[in-house]
Amino acid sequence: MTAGAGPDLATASGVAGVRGWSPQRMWSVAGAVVLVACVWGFYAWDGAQTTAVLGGTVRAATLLVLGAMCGMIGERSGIVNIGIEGQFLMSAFTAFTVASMSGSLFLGVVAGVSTGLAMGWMLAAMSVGLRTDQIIAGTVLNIAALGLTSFFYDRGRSLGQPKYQSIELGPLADLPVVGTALFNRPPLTYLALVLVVVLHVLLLRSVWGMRTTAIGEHPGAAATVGIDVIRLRYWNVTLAGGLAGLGGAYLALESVGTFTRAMSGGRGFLALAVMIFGRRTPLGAYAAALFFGFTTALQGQFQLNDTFDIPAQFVGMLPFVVTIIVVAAAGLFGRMRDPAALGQPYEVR
Amino acid sequence: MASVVLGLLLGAVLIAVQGHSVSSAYSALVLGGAGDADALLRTLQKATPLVFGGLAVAFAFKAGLFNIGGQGQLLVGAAFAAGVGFGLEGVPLVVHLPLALLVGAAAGAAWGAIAGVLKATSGAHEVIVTIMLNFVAGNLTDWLAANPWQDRSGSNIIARTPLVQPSAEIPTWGWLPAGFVLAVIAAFACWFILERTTYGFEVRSVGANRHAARYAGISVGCIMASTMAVAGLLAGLGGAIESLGVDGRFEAGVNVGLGFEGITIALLARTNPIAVIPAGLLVGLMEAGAAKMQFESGVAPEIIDVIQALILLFVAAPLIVRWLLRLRDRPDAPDRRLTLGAGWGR
Amino acid sequence: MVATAVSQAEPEVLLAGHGITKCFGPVVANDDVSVELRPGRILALLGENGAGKSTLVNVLFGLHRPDAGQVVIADENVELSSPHDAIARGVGMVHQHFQLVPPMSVVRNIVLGAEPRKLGMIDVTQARRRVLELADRFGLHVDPDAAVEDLPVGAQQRVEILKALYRDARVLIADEPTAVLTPQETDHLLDVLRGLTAQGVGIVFITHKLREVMAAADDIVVLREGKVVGTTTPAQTSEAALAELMVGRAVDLHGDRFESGATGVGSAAPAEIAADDAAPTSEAMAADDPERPVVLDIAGLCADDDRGQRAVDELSLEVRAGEIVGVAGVEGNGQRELVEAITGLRHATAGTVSISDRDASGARPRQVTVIGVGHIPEDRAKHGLIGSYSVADNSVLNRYFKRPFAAGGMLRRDRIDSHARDVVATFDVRTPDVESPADSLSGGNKQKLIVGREFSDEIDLLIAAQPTRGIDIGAIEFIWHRIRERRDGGTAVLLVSAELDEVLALSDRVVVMYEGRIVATVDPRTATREEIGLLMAGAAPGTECSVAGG
Amino acid sequence: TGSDEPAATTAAAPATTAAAEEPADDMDDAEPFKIGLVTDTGKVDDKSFNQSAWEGAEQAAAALGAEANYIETEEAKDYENNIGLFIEDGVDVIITVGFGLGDATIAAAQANPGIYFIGVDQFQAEALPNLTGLIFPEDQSGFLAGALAGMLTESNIVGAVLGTDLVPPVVAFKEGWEHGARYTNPDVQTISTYHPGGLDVAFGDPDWGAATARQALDQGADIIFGAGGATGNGALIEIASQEGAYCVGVDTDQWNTVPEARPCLVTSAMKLITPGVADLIAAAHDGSFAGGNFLGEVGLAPFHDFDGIVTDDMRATLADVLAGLNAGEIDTGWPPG
Ligand SMILES: Nc1ncnc2c1ncn2[C@@H]1O[C@H](COP(=O)(O)OP(=O)(O)OP(=O)(O)O)[C@@H](O)[C@H]1O
Ligand SMILES: Nc1ncnc2c1ncn2[C@@H]1O[C@H](COP(=O)(O)OP(=O)(O)OP(=O)(O)O)[C@@H](O)[C@H]1O
Ligand SMILES: [Mg+2]
Ligand SMILES: [Mg+2]
Repeated sequence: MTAGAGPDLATASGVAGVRGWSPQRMWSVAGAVVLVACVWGFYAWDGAQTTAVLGGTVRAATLLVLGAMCGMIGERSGIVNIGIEGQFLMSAFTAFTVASMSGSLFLGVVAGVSTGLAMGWMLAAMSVGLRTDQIIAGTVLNIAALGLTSFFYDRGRSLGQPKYQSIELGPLADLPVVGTALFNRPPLTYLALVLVVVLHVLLLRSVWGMRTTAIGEHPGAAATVGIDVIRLRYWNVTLAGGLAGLGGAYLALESVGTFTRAMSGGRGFLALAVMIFGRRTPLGAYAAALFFGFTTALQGQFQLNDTFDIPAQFVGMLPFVVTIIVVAAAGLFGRMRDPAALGQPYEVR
Repeated sequence: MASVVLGLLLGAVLIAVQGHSVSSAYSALVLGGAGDADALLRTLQKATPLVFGGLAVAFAFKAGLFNIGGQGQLLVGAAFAAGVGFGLEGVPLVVHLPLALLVGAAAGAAWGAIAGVLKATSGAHEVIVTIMLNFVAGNLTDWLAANPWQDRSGSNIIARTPLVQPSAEIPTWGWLPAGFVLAVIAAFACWFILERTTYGFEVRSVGANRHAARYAGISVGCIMASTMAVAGLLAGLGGAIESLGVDGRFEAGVNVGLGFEGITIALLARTNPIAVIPAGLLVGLMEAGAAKMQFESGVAPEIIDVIQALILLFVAAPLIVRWLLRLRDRPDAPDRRLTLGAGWGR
Repeated sequence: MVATAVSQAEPEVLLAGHGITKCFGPVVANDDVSVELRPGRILALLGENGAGKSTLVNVLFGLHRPDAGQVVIADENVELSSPHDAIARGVGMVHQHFQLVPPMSVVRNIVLGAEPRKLGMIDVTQARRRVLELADRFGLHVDPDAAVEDLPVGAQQRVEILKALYRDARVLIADEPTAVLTPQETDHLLDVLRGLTAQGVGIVFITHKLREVMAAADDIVVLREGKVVGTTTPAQTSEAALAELMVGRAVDLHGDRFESGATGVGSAAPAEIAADDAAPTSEAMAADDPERPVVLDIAGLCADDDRGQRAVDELSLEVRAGEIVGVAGVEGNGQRELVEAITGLRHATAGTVSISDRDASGARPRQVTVIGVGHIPEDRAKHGLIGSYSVADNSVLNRYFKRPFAAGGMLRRDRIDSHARDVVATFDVRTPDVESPADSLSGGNKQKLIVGREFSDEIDLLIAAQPTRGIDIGAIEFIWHRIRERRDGGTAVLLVSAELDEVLALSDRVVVMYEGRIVATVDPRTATREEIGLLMAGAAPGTECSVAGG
Repeated sequence: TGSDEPAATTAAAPATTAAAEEPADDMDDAEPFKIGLVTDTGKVDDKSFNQSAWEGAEQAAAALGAEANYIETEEAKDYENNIGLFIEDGVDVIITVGFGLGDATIAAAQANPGIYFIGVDQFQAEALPNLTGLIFPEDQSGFLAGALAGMLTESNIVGAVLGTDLVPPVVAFKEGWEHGARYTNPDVQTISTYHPGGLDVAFGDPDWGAATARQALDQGADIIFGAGGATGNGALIEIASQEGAYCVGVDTDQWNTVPEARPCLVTSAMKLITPGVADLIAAAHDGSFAGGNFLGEVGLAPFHDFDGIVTDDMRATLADVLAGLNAGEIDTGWPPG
């Protein structure tokens, strides 16, 4: 990145709005520094537990960030996607079913991603093509996915082989603190990490990313310079569905290794929260996902260690309460604006 | 109406594909939902929280807010109403029942107001906050039912409160549960408030054009906070009626998903408070009849979800219906497309 | 003309529409309209609001499909299926409502859709270079890295033009490009357009301002109700004749104390209007008569803009009953913030505002309304109306809670409807009925509805921000007349307008704002456009006239 | 693989609170014997107690030439209605699965003295002649498994990933497991987690189960008990991918229900619901049905692939523990106090 591109990048993101060292940015950097220091301190104090928590963090974050990126591409194009939960569930179902029938995890992933694409296309067809209200379209996906996966759920089916296993990335995996958490992971986690970085660059710097921002902010303006708004929205929402599909495959074939009814357990909604919290940038969403994953893992660790003698129900509130507090506090430091055309169907005149 | 028919038709195709008899499935569904007084009672009982949940979503939509928090608001309403219902003894019905309902409604309102106040003061997105609050409410009420308020009588090991006192029970008149009457009243009240009062004018203004509302002297923050409180109140009331009129107590885990269905209902009703009543009845009927359908024809009850999704899709996209029914596009046909997205996109 | 020329050679006709007809439902927006643009010429389209100007150019640009008729570009008959086709043939358009993506930078906005790229990434360096070159060549200066939303409208206008030029436009369509510009900016823009024609570019230019047409156009086409009612040139016509052609009757635009002649169509004024205005004139002469009570008293007011920069800087000002104080200034010099701070829409960081001897510092919008302030907001779509609400609801938008429209928290529909019918009748709002949504009204009628609403209550102070922006002469005349009427009835009026003609025509006293301060107070009877223009540009000797104090 | 016989089971103990009275014999024997089963809010294929009970019903139906049918409860509020559907249909035996149906079952049994009711996991405080609660000493089952874990662990850390503590049997399993581990290995450290969410998700969240199991492995646990429906199954599958770690299943022999867990599955802490239900149905059929409570068998599932690592010493210790449990000499930590 050249220095000159800096400000341009910030405005291009469409959400930053403020350039340079805004209080917002200073707070996040300060927060990050404190966090790293704390983690390091804990690692020195109890390596095994810190590794366990960090591992749990990355694990929970992976699914969330995939869903968040799916939501983000849609929202940046002006389409709200509250059907991520349904996309997760449906593609977890097909990924598992195909993997178990074919005996190939890879084919399962392909099936999961394809299902995600298909559901993305359905969302696009409803909200872009038919100009159905986007929230309804997403809700349709959610209800239909829950119903269909339960209806066709096959009782006896099992994967018939181990789920995706961790791959050590050579010496990187031996690094202290982050070694296990980041560099001894199963393949889809690596893939997700790569996607986060690639998508971040693409969204903020590529022609595609800029046009996507344009159709989400001012589709009319985009149309007057010859961008086919409908087409690009179709493509984006469909492709974004592939990310959620990957998330579903990750859930069924890497994180869990089986399928059960309603196994996404609300994580598609959490992904939405992560996306907004992460200010609709992939890296931001990953940070938010890690934060959320961290509170989840920490909550598990508190219980494992009997750290506090308080009921599980209260420990279990931790991630949610912390998220509310952080979202509210972040709001006080600088509000985020939604893409201007978000939620509004675009009609060619 | 065409949407409902189409949804049922496609559902029939699925049932047939699975090798079951469509006619026996659907007749069992209807008989199970309205075949006799008992079935009707169950349908109305099921419709009650759906109507309240639908109102909670629809009302917030009018101010441009997307309330995904119906579930949490309903849970706290149900738990606190039950708390008052069993906790107070020797109070006459005319005091006890209204008090229990009021406390449930207030608990829901408070829960909803959290999201509204945060949105107004810090801009925290109500969608995030209400989703998080659902989880928190689930945990909180589970804990209440398993700990301080647990029924310690006899051999009970279940995480639930004692039965509410008779003085706090909502009566049922034959096949007509009083709770459903309250739901209908609430729907009309919502319509009246929105269309006929200055407060409703303010709510709708904030939803339609926030800037103009501010110009018009409306305090946007106050309206957001109060709208979410009203939405929470409605959901909380639905929960209270569930505890006092259907379950007779609060039990961890039995109100699962009731609040979320409000979103479906509100959408089916196109956020029109009055239309929420038939929407709630339709879904209530299908849910009440699902068990009989499985029992008589072996069709898994999940088919109901699929049919609901299809109906919703057809309601939302009249274009599909027209295409499917090969209706000619009349040029002067009003555009009945439903839009709610504004609630999110700002 | 028969299009025989090959596109290689200089085409005879750059852009033309032959027999264009376009309907929106029952509305015939264009009815068999024919226009022709030749290289190096400026074609001005004139017409009332809703006459069909925008529709016509939208058809020529491929945004609308015509129901009948033929579009010709560079001597070739073409079928345009999207703007892309027009752009590819060298047609550029500066839209009435800017087609810019607000949070994106200037460079990105300009290159959007035709990006220089390297491996799928935007070649930022090259894009910047090309934009800066272009800006230099045409003298259109912009900060390439600024977000468009942070720019004043004038600069956004330049970005729009650069956007078209970046695409090598040989035809530039500009739909009301001067509606939001100051005189200097307008003059500059006209220079730029002239410069473009010198390079062979043809320009279609839509405006409501006759002065601009007379100054810049080569050909003039006047539309009324979708039909061409006249084709002429500046040499063959006069402003008065044009005005009459547009509206279909004689109009008075005559500011009675402003005789510079630039807008002078006074000769065509009906006697009654002239008489109307004549009476108050003498009265208004004595407007700063200390006998009259001070209604609006601002002292040391400070306010920040949306970005947190100080926009109003220790400003003091008094407006007395029965006088119109006009605020002149280049847009973005704190006028908007000033109005918002007075009306409670914006938090004032220092200073006091008192209205009718009541302290209104930090008052909320509702309190300000209740004190007796009418406010015509600058952005009618954003602040003035709720588009999805009916005309009736909009007619009580900021008074719905008061008697007789509400009692005991209930709305009284019958009262609201009859009030709305009054407003519609009195203020000549053209709408099928009061139940129609405000969105279905044309710009001028929206504005009349707002004015009607604000005038239908007892007010001591009227704050009018850009009250006639983008509306046609007939409607302007009407609104001006109403504002004068109010003034004569004893209301204090603060008029903020980017339209210098308007400020001069209406005001009893003019203050010039520059960078958040009042840099001069001038007498509209004696000041010239040029003088005020200089003050607006910040060329004042820095002497802040202490009008407020005295 | 090991034998199909359970590795160790407690003695089946017929209820002592039986009320001897026979229900009125108004059944029409010309019709086939009909069995109806109402699930808890779950599916008959949940790989857990609903499924076990349904298999018991199917077994009995096959053995008796009877008809069996089920209704899957969608919402807890429908228990009564769903039972009612079978009553209307005129079935002979109704099985209700899960303690949640307790009240509804009692009410139905009282109203329909001519129908036999079997309430799985439903303790009967007062005996009804036509209602038997099939209950299990989960603590004992957990204790046996814990005792084995205490002997197998090398890191001296044993973990448990559990459904919610809102459900008493889960707590009983956990207490038994921890006490069992400490019984055979006083140095052992037990780390256990309940799902922190509500009842609605606690048993259906394999992702949480897997992630939490991984956290327990990462901090040194080498044998982990997964008890809590799909949540526990998620934990088992996760442990299967860790070399050298063992896992313990719950309720049924999860060797069969969760094949993905085979690489780590040493045994399962079983509640033998299937035979319990089948036996009770048979009793109803031949008229030997006794109301009150029926204490079902619990025990350890076969070791299958891990038969070799369970030494004779360990087996001997397990046998001692079993004897002690049967004799009531061992404190399983449950019920508390
Ligand atoms: N998209 C549309 N749908 C329906 N009617 C339209 C549409 N666009 C324009 N019209 C109608 O067509 C007529 C011509 O509108 P047009 O925008 O061309 O007017 P205009 O001359 O540009 O007016 P103005 O000076 O206000 O910009 C108006 O009556 C308007 O209401
Ligand atoms: N969908 C529509 N239905 C009916 N009329 C429409 C529609 N869209 C636009 N119009 C009409 O077209 C006219 C021209 O639209 P345009 O956007 O140019 O506004 P305008 O009248 O010029 O307003 P302004 O002066 O505020 O710019 C509007 O006045 C409006 O009445
Ligand atoms: Mg126009
Ligand atoms: Mg206009």
